[in-house]
Amino acid sequence: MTRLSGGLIDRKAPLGFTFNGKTYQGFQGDTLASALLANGVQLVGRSFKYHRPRGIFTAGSEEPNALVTLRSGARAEPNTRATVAELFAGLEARSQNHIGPLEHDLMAVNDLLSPFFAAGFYYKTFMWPRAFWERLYEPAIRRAAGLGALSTLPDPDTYDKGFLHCDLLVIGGGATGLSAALTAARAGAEVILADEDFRFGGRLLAESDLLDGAPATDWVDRTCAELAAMPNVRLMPRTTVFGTYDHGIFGAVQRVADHLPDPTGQVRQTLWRITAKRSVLAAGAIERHIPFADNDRPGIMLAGAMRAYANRWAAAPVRKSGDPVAIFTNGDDGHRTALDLLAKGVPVLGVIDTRPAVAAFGAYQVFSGGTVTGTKGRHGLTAIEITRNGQSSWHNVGALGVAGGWNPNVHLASHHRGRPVWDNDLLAFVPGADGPKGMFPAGAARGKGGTHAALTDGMEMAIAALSDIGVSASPIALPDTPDTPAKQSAYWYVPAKKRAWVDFQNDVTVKDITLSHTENMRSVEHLKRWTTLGMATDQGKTSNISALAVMADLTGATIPETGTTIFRPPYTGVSLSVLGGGDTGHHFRPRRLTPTHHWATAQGAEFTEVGQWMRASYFPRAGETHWRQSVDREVLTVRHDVGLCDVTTLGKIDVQGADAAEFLNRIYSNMMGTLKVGMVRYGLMLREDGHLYDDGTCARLGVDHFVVTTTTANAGAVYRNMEFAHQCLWPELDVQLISTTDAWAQIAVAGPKSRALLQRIVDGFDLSNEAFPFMACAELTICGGLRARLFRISFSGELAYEIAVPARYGHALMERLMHVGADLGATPYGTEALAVLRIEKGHAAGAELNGQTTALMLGLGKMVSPKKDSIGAVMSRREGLAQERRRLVGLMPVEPQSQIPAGSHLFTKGTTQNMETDQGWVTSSCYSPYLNSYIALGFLEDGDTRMGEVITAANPLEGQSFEAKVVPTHFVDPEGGRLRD
Amino acid sequence: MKFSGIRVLKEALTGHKGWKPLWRDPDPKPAYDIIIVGGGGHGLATAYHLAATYGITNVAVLEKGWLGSGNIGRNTTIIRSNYLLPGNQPFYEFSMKLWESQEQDLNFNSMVSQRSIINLAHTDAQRDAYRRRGNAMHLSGAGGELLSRDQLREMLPFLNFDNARFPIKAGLMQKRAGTARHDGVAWGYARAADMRGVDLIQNCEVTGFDITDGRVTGVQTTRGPIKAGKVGVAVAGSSSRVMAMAGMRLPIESHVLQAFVSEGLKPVILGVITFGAGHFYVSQSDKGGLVFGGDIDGYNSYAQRGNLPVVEDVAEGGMALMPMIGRARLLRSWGGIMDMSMDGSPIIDRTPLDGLYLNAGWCYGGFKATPASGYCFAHLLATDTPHTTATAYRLDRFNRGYVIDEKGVGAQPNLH
Amino acid sequence: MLIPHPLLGLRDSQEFTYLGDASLMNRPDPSAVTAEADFCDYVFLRDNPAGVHRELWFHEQGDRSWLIVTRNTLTHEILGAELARDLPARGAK
Amino acid sequence: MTDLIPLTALGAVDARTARFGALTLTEDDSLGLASLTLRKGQAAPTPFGLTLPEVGAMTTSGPYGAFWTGANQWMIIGAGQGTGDFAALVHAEAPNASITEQTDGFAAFHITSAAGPDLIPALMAKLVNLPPAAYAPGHATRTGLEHMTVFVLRPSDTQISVIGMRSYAASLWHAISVAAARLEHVPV
Repeated sequence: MTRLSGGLIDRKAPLGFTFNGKTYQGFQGDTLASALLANGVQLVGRSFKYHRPRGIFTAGSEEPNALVTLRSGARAEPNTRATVAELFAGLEARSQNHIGPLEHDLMAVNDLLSPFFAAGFYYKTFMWPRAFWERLYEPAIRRAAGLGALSTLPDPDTYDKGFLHCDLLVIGGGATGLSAALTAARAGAEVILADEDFRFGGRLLAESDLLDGAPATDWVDRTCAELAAMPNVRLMPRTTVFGTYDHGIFGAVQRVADHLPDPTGQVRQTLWRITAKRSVLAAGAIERHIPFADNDRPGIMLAGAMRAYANRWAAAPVRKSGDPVAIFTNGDDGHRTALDLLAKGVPVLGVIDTRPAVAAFGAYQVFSGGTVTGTKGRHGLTAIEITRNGQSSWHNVGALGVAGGWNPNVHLASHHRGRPVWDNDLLAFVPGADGPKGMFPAGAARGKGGTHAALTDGMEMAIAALSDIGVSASPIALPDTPDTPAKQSAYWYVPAKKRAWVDFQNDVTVKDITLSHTENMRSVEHLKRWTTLGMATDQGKTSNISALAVMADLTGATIPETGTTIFRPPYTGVSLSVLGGGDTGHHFRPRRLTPTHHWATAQGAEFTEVGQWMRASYFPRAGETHWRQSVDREVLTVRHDVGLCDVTTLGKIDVQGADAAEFLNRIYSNMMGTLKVGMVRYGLMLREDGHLYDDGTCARLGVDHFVVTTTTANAGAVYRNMEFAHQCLWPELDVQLISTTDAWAQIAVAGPKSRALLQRIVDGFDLSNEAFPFMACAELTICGGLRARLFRISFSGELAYEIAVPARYGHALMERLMHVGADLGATPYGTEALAVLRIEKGHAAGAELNGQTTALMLGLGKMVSPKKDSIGAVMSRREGLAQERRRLVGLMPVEPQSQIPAGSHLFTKGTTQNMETDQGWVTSSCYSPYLNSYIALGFLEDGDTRMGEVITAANPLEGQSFEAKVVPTHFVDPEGGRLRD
Repeated sequence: MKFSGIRVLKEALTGHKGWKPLWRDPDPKPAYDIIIVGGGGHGLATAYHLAATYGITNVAVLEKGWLGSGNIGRNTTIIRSNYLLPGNQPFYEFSMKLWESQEQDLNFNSMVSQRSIINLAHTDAQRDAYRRRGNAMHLSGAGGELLSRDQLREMLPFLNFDNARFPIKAGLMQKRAGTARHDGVAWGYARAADMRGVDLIQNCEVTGFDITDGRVTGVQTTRGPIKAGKVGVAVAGSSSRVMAMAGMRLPIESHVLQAFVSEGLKPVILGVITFGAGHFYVSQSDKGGLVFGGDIDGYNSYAQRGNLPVVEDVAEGGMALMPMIGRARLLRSWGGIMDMSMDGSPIIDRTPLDGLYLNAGWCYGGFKATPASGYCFAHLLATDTPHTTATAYRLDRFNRGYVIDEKGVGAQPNLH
Repeated sequence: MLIPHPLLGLRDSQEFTYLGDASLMNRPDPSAVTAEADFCDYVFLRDNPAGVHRELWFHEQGDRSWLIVTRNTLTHEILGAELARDLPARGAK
Repeated sequence: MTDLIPLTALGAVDARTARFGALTLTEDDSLGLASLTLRKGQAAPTPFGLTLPEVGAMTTSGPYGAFWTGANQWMIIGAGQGTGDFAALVHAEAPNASITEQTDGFAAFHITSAAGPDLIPALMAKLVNLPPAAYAPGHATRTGLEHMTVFVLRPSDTQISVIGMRSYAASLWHAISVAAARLEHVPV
């Protein structure tokens, strides 16, 4: 054990956990990383490319090395940073990306071959022979790549999402964030304070600074308690704000149950969409390292992380208690680590400071003007080489802290692609002025990193942010703390013959950057893409700036001249489960149910998805073993007796107003204004580009009252387009539009006996052909006073009606019709029979109205009235549309029992089949039990003049070809006598 | 310098001292036979084909930023030739054939990987539409297979077959489809063009066209004026902006399409899979990241970034289709600016101005078109006649009524 | 994004359906001699500016107003919004 | 009266109720609904004595109420009018306006909190992207909820009503009840 004294862990709450199957013990308050370190475990993983042994490098979410797979089975979560995984009892973690045990990874052979794997090598080879890429090279590369593995099982946990609104979102709960939140909360603003950690305090928890002479946690706890008690504050620990989106909208993930041994029965994570009037970015800073030879061994970590492990988690970063620790720094900050380690009783070899003539801040040795030029230790650091004034010496150490300076954490400030700007005093990029509107970077996130500076800046930025929205906030009393300015030098990397890692996870070294420079991949973006620098799971948080510095050195330019890189959402990895949260199964999208849905379910109907609607597709009866039996029966019932079909899904739009008729004249391509009250007319709607858009019926219930029906698919869009025409094109017209699709249950009553059936339910209404002819409509009552609408329209070509009643009566009406029509053979039919009936009658549906067709193609060219303006009329006359030669035709297979599948292409018999000779395609196809033959509809070149010709319908996709006779589209009752009887 | 395994071996053993720049950084000459505006995939491919196929080497590519900084470097790397309409399918099949020989042609491994694409159908109508499309693919020689639900279940057992709001009914597969390494494609063309004498000029923004008597004679740039016999514009995403300098309005809107990549994972998904009942498509890169995307954000944008609703919509689609990806994490998202045309299909044509040629309107399908787009644009620039596979991509097709509208949604770019 | 609805204040853009350039309100005169060409320009051509853009948004999940929103396509900053129906009538007869 | 027996939007004879801790979710099938849109240039009528409310607001008077749904457009509601011809009643009150029957176009769900008003925003935060001020008592607005369009009405600080399209009733109930169940642990 290398556990130290003190720390913010609960020693009364020991927690057992396993890593690679071995059991260890940590405490409540540990992360997996701190618990591993406290158990002397340094080696936790392997690098991506060279499979180099790797340890824990940071103490936060920027961790590039210590990635593990957490949990097991369906809950296995690959690539989890050990540094942010909160320890819980029974936590199970495994290392990744190795073959064989972690200590003896067979893939480590890659490290020996690394000279061949230099930046960009794969673009230069693996090209011969051609077929070997997919067969040999790529599979091998794919197997070797990747980090952790998915379980391939569905995620068993539940996820939630929600929306929050506030005046001020404070991102980060360290000194800056707490100060900002408290300032704003006391001013009465609605405040959300979010922090990715499970405990507020940020670096205050990791440093040994005193606030008002007491441990910083006193002030943190006091502040959190005050905030928690305020109704205008929402404290969100374990919440990562991952993205800055437009207009003050942020994405955040709250880890609700990730820290629990068993999340069953709970929401695991919640996705919050936070809309904030203003935000304070108090995300702190991320320490950078200094590349040097062999700088990637386990035991080498950021010096600031070392302090955090020692102070907050009471863990020494060594494998064996008592092993000395060294610090390599280019500024004062590294010395703080030495002091804190000494205070915790950890032996310190000394501080190697790149600056000349630097004095120690305490009782440790300083190697002034020194650099680290080599390291030893296969699975963990054992020794370092220190070079000063050309003299090198090896020293045994158990760990090395590296302090290269701090980069303001500008991630969220650059999501709008605003570029950070270089601050030559800080030697770092700080958020630029063109950051997200309404965001106020504060504290270390904009280079004000001292504790006192951070507290003050948090307060001041909160006041400024609130002032922006007219809320006046007052300064608050801040705790007293000394702010000693930390000096730092511009020392970026130690030149070396051996490899010096810049991006640890992706194994990008100084040499790779040099090679990139040689090959003229010098722009930052080329560098990144050529070497994969910054493309790892940490998005280059610990490597980008160092890489820029190396490239700047090579080109002789300054760092800001060399460029900068911006970050993209998300700040840290976000699980796809929480992003796609909530229902992924049957409730993935809402369903619309028809008024007879429950009735149809009770009848044993099979259902099909039609957009968001569920519609009965057919109603199998006892003894029917194939869907075709049911559908054929339903079709024949309509042709011979009477069938009932729920057609509620068709869109219904109420159009009222003095100018309703004129309005509809402009919406429909055909004349609608002349429609008589009490009558219905079929209508076509075009897009403004002249193509067919939608069709349906329009019923005139009164002089200034129409009901427009649309296809199921286009109901919403037609309504929207009508509003567009009304509000944007012709606002002078007196028109009122309301969708009433759901208000009415509409049932088609179709077949020769439909009149007889309806006669039994209407309240004394005269249904005779004279009183209520084809295309008539009326408002009436049925079944003893129930208000209803009746339309004599037919999709099947038979005598038919559609009757509409208030939706709540749809179920009962269906039952009643079935009951009173039993002796007439009344039978429900579904969408399959509906489709057969309309194909038999040659009516167009979705497959014919697919947005690529025209009225002319349907043989309805005359329905585009030249006598009036209407949407699409002008453009329907363009050359390409007017000269269109394809026409909708019927197709009878020469062999009646073979089905020509929809999607087959049409050819003149005997021609070579290719794109040039293609003459059309089959749109719809079905078996017609009425004709005892398969039939089809299709668009055919010059189809209207080719009646009787036998053509070829080809389906090479499935190896089929058919001969078919071209026939008129009306397979049944071409004269239309039946529907007018 | 010729790239080869042997060369890599030799360099590895001698400390990588012999590598040369992938391309030169020349200063612009005062005049060129042909100037290509735009150093993205299409511009570089055009330059390559002008030099390699049509023997025209006095060519400059002018790039505002760094080579490959446009959509070639910010797409989801899918290549396929599974289109429906006769105006499109032969062109994309031509492109596929060029992909198949690209690495040998360019001496650069752009990692063209024919690991297949499967478009899933969730209704009978969708299956019928895929059958029509699959037959068009067969008729153009592209091949394809219609897979049944059972076949799909065997191949892709991790899809949601049992609990789906929109059940999987069928799938249209093109085995020859797959992915290519997007940056590698740009670099391969750039290097091959440079080797043949083409000047690739970075950090050189075109600020105006020199127009005399209805003829374009050169361009003004941030690195000075450059004369040209012909100017070809291939700046998808910025086409309207650039062509406005020549006084032209285009049938194009610029929209943002977001793309996403997960953290690296061991291989689980072989080819490309598209969800037919939501906005989601996915493949897995050779590095292990799940590369996925969905619909465009839907509003005009030049901001190269999108918003959260689309991120959620895409993730929801992914989770509904393949719930096993839930524990993977989104690593990075980004946005590209799409030239969304009025019929969803591209433009490769002369313009009303003599000497000015346009390659634009690629919507979100430009990557897969890169080789053929370069070939056909070079053909047009070199011969003043459209290549046989690109005859439909005329600018006047809109006014004349010959749109190529695969989706059938009309002149509303954000629906294509 | 948040759309500043003239009546309802800031509303999330997800409540809206986007159409495009506000010039779509300027439907040409169908009886003009140049009607076909005018309509082709109207339907197909766009300024597509990189910068300030006046565009049509429909408050589909709201009060069903068509709005003209003025928005910068480079920054997504919104400069204002007005109700389409409040603008002078511009449709053809 | 007809002898046909109506079903509620959720498909049963009786309206559904469910309790989730302090939250009660109730289906209301007795609400009469009719939209009222002014004709061009028409002054706002006062049906049932109701002063038609301003943008984003609702009002009630006895069994009747109204809420703003759009420019010059309101939904008129009548408690206990679920099976009558409510549009006809409204038409009689406002003969010059365009009236459309909507009673069966929607499903209405009331959510009441027995633990004070705080539970209402806690629930709504999981359902709709609106700041609490947009559904403060007396407010009515339309918004999106899990890909559905709904009206959100706040008659009192401990009650909120969600009115969605009738065909979506089951999905809407599912969405609300899942969210409510996650607040079940909140003590009464």
